[in-house]
Amino acid sequence: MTTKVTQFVKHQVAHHFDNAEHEFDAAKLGMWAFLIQEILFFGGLFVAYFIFRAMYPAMFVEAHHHLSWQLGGLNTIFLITSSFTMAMAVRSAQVSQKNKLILFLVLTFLFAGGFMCVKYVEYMTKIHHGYLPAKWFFGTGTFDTEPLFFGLYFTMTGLHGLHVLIGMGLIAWLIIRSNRGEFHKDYYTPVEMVGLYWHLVDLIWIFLFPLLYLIG
Amino acid sequence: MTNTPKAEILISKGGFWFPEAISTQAHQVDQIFHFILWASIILFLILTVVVGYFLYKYKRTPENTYAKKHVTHNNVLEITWTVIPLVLVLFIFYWGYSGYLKMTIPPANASEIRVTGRKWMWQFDYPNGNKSIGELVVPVHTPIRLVMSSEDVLHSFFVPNFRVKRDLVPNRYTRIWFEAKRTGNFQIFCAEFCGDGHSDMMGVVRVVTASEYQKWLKESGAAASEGVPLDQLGEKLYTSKGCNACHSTDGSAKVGPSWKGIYGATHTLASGQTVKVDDNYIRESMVDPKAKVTAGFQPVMPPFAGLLNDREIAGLIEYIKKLK
Amino acid sequence: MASQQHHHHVAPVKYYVATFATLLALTILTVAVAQFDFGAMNIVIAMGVAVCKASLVLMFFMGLLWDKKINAVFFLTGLLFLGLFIGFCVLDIGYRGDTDPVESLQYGVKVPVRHAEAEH
Amino acid sequence: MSESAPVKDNYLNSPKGIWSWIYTLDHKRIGIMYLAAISVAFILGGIFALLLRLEHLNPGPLLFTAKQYNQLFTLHGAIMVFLFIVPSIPASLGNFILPMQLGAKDVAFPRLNLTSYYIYLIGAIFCIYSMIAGAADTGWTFYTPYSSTTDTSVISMTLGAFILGFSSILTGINFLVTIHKMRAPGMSWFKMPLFIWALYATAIIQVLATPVLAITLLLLVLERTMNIGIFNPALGGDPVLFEHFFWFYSHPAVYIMILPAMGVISELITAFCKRDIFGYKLVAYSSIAIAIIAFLVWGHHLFVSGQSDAANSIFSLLTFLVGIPSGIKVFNWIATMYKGTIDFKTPFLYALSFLALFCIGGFTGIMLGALSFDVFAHDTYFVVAHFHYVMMGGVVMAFLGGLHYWWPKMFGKMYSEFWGRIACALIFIGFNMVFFTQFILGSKGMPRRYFNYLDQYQPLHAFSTYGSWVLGLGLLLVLIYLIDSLVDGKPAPANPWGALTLEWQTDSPPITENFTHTPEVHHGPYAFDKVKPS
Repeated sequence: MTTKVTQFVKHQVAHHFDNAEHEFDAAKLGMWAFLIQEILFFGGLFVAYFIFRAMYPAMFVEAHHHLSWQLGGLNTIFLITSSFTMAMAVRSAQVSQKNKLILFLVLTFLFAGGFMCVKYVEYMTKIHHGYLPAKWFFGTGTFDTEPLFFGLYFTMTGLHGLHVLIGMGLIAWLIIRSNRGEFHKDYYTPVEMVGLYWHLVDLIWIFLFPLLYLIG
Repeated sequence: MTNTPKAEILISKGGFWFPEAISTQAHQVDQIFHFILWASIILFLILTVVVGYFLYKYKRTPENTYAKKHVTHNNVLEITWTVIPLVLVLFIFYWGYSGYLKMTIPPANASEIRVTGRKWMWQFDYPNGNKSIGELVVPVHTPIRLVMSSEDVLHSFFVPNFRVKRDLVPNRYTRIWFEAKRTGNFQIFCAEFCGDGHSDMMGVVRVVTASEYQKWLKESGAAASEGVPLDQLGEKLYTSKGCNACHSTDGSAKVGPSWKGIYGATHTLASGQTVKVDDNYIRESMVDPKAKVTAGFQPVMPPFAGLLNDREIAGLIEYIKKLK
Repeated sequence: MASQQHHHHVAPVKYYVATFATLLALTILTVAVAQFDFGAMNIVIAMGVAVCKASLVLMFFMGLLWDKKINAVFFLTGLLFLGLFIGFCVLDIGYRGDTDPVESLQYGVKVPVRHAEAEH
Repeated sequence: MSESAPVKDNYLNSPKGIWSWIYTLDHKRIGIMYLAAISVAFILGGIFALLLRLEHLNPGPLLFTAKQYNQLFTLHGAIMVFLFIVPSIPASLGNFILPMQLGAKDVAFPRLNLTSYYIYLIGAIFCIYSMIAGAADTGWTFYTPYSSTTDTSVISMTLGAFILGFSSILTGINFLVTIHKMRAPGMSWFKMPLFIWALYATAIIQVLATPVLAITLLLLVLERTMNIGIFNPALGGDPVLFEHFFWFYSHPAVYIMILPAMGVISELITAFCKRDIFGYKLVAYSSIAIAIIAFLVWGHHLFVSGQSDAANSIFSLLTFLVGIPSGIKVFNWIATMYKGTIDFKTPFLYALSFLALFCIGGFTGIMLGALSFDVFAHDTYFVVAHFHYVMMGGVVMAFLGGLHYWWPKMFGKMYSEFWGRIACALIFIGFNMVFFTQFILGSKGMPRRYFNYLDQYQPLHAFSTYGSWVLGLGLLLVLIYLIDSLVDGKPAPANPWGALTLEWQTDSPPITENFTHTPEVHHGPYAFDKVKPS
C-alpha cells in the first residue's frame, strides 16, 4: 500500500488537553458515558416489553407470528456484518491504511442501508395487513390486547431504526473526512467513537431480534 | 357541591395536627406521627443549641482570626451518628410497616361496598343493588370493605377522619377498609389530580346505626319508590343521583344547563340544529347525553343508562316540568 | 507527540474474523433453537445466546478487553441500574394482589379487535 | 465602573462583541449565560407561585377558573423543576467553578457544553410555546390516563422536558469526564473540593436517570399520537407503570437538585469557619451513597397508587436508608464549626438557613417514608410542604449562598453585605410563613392541587399567602441588589473570603485561560492548618 503518496492531515490537539493521548482517553470515556445513557434509554422499552410479556404471554406468542423471522434473521446478519466491517475500519484507521478504511466504511454504510430496506419491507407488510398500534389497528387477532404488541414493536424497532439512520449519517461524514486523509495512526478518535456507537446499535438489535421475532 | 348532609368540620375537631380519629385503625397514623415529631423536635433542639453555642463561642474576633485546632476526624462520633439514626429509622420502618398492614388488610367479616370513581363524582353500589351518588351510607362498628375502580382517569378515595386513601385505577380494583367508631357525617376528598372538577369531587360518609342502615337500604331501594308521586320521586332523585352537582334549578348555568324553565323551550345544539326540549329529548339526554349536547356546554355528562329505571326517568321529567 | 503512541492496542485481524464467525454461528443457533418450543425455557435460552453475542461484540469489536478498566466500569454500572429498574418494576407488577387477590386482576379491556373467527 | 485601576482584560471583556458570547466555548461564559437563563425561569416560576397563592386567599374562584388554576400549577411545577432547579447549581455555578476548582483550563468537551446550553434554550422555547398554546393542565407529573386524554398542549410540554433532559445528560457527561481526566497535577480524588464530589455524584445520576425520563415522555407522546396503549388501561396497558417510569427518573432528579446544594454548603461552611471539614471522606462518600440509593427508593411515590404491598414495604425500608447519608452530612457540617473562626457573611447565613430548613425537610421525609403515615399524608399539603422545605429551603438557599460566595469571582464586584443579610432574613421568615402552615394544612387533610377548598381551611391558606408576599419581596431584593452590584459594586479582591480552593488562586474575574500557569496541588482543599493565613 503506497502510504507515502497519500499524505495525512496533522491533527491539532485542543488547547485544554495536555496531549493527544489525554484527548483520546477523555473522548472515549465521554463516549462510554453516552453509551450507558443509550442503554438506559432503550432499557425503558425493554422493561415495558418484559412486563407486558409477563402479563399477556399467550397474546405475545400469537401476535409475533405476524412477524417474519426470516427477514429479522436477515437483518441480524446485515447488522453483524456491518459491525464487523466497522471494527475492521477502526483497525485500518489505527494502522493508517486509508483505502481500506474507506472501503470498510462504505461496506458498513451499504449493510446499514440493506438493513433499512429490509425494515421498510417489513413495515409495509405490517401496515398493509393492519397490524399497527391501536389507533389504526385493523388486523385480526384472538386477543383484545393485540395492538399492545404492535405498539411495542413499532416503538422499539422504529427507535432502533432511527438510531441506525443517525449511524449511517455519521458514517457518511466519516467517509468524507477519511477521503481528506484526516484519520491515521496518530488521530482516529472520530472513527473509534462512531464505531463504538455503531456497535451499540448492533448490540441493541442483538437483543431486539430474539425478543420480538423468536418468542417461539 | 351535592347538598348531601354537611360533613363535620375537619380543622377544629381533633388534636392540633390531625382531624378527629373516627376509624379504629386511625391511631396507627397518629401515634407514629407524634413519635417522629417529638423525636425530630428533640434532635432539632439539640442541634440548634450546639450550633448556637459554636456560633457564639467561635465567632471571628480580632484575636480569634484563624482556627487553632483542626479536629478533622473522630471515629467514635462518626459511628454514633450513623448507627443510632440507622437503628432509629429501622424501628420507625417496622412500626410504619406493621401499622400499614393492619390498616390495609381487611378483616374477613367486612361487608363489601363497590365504589366507582368517575369524572368528578363518587358512585356507591350496595350489596342489595342500591346505588347512591356522592353519599356513602355505612353502619357504625362494622368493618366495611370498599372495592373501588375508576371509569376514566385516576382518582383517589380519601377520608381524612378514617385515615384511609387509595387510588382508583381504571380497569383494575383496589380496596380499602375501615370501621367507624361513632356515627356522623365525614368528608370524602378526591386526592389524585383528575381534571377541572378535581376539587369538586367531594362526598360524605354518613355513618348511621345498624338499624337505621337497614331501614335506609330498604327505604331508598328501587322498590320503595312505588308509592311516591312522580314529581316528588324526581325531586328526591335530583339530589340522590347527583344531578344537582351539574344542573341547577334556579336558572344559573353550572357544568350543565339549568333545569329552570327548560321544559318546552327550544335549545340550539353544539351541532347548530335546534331541538324542542320534550320528554324524548330529556330521556335521550339522560340515557345517552353525548347524542345532543346543548351549545356552550362540555360533553362531560356520564350516561345514566342502567342507573335509572323508567319510573325514575319519568319522575325526573315530571320534576323538570314542574320547574317553571 | 508520537512518542507514546504505541499504547493503543491494535488487535490482529484474526480476532475480528473469529468474533464475526462466532456471532454468525450464534445467530443461526438462536434461530434454530427457536423452532422448537421449550416452554418457559425459550426466553432463557434466547437471552443466554443474546448475552453471549453481546459480550463478544463488547469485548472484541468495542475493545473493552484491552481498554482502560474505567470504561468497563461505566458500562457495568449502566447495566446494574437497568437491572434495578427491571427488578423493582417486577417486584410491583408481579406481586400485585399479594395481600388481597381482588387487586391483582385486570378486567374489561375494550379494544375494537376483529376476532379471527368472526372475520372469515 | 469605578475607574480606579485600568481594567485588566478578563474572560468578561477580552473577546469583545455579542458574537464572541454566542459562539463562546469558555465554560465561564456558558456558566453566566446559564445563570441568566435560569434566573428568568426562576422569576417566571416565582410569579406563577405568587399567583397560585393569591388564588388561595379565599375558597371561591378569585382570579382564575378551575382549568386555568390547573394549568398554572402545572406550569409552576414544570418550569421550576425542568427549567430552574435541575440545571440551577450544576449548569450555572458548576459550569463556572468546576474547571477552576480542578485547576483545568476548561471542561473536557467545550463544544458539547455550548450545545447543551442551546439544547436548553430550545427546550425552553417548547415549554413557552406550550404555555401560550393552551398550557398543559396535568401537573408536572403528567400522570396517564389523564395526560393522554386531556385536550391541552401536553405534547409540546413533554417534548420541551424531553429536550431539556438531553441538556442535563450532556452536562452530566461533560462533568464526569472532566472530573476523571482534567484534574490539576497532584490533585488526587481525596484532594478535590467537596463541591466536585457532589457534582460527580450528580453527574452519575444525570447520566443514568435522565434517559428514562426521555423514554417515558416519548412513550407519552406516542400514547397521545399513535395510541400505542402501554399506559392506556382500556387497551391493556397500566397507568401505574407510567408512574414507575416517571418516578424512576424523578426521584433521582430530586437528588440531582439537592446534591450540588450539599456541595455548595460544604464549601461555604469550611470557607467561613476557616477550618478543615470534619470527616472529609465520609462527606465525600455520602454524596456517592446518596447517588446510588437514590435509584432504589422511587416507589415511595406510589404507596397508595395500587402498588403491591411487597413493593410498598421494600421501598419504604430503602427510603429510610437514603436518609442516613444526608444525616451524616449535616452532623459533619455542624462538627466543622467546632473551634473554627466563624464569619457571619451572607453566604454563611444562607448556609445556616439551609441547615435549619433542610433538617425540617429531612425529618418530614422520614415521616412520609413510614407507610402508615404516608397513606394519610400522600397527595396532601403535607407533601407539598415537605418537598418545598427540601427544594426551596435546601436547594434555593444553597444556590443563593453559592451565588453570593462566588459573585466576586464571577463578576469581580462585591455585593452589598447589608442588603444581603436583610434579604436572607426576609426569605427565611417568609419561607417559614408560607410552608410551615402548609404542614398543618396537610395534616388537617387538605388535598393538594385543589382549586377551591372547604371554608374551614381559609385562615391557614390566607396566612400562607401573606407569607408568600414576604418571600417574594425577599427574593426580589436579592435580584435588585445583585444587579446593582454589577453596576456600582466595589471591585472584588482575588480572594475576598480567604478560602484555599483553586478558584480563589487566580484573580477575579479570571482570565479566559483561568490560570496563568497550571496550579500544583500539595494539600487538601481546606487545609487551613497547613497554610498560615496572613
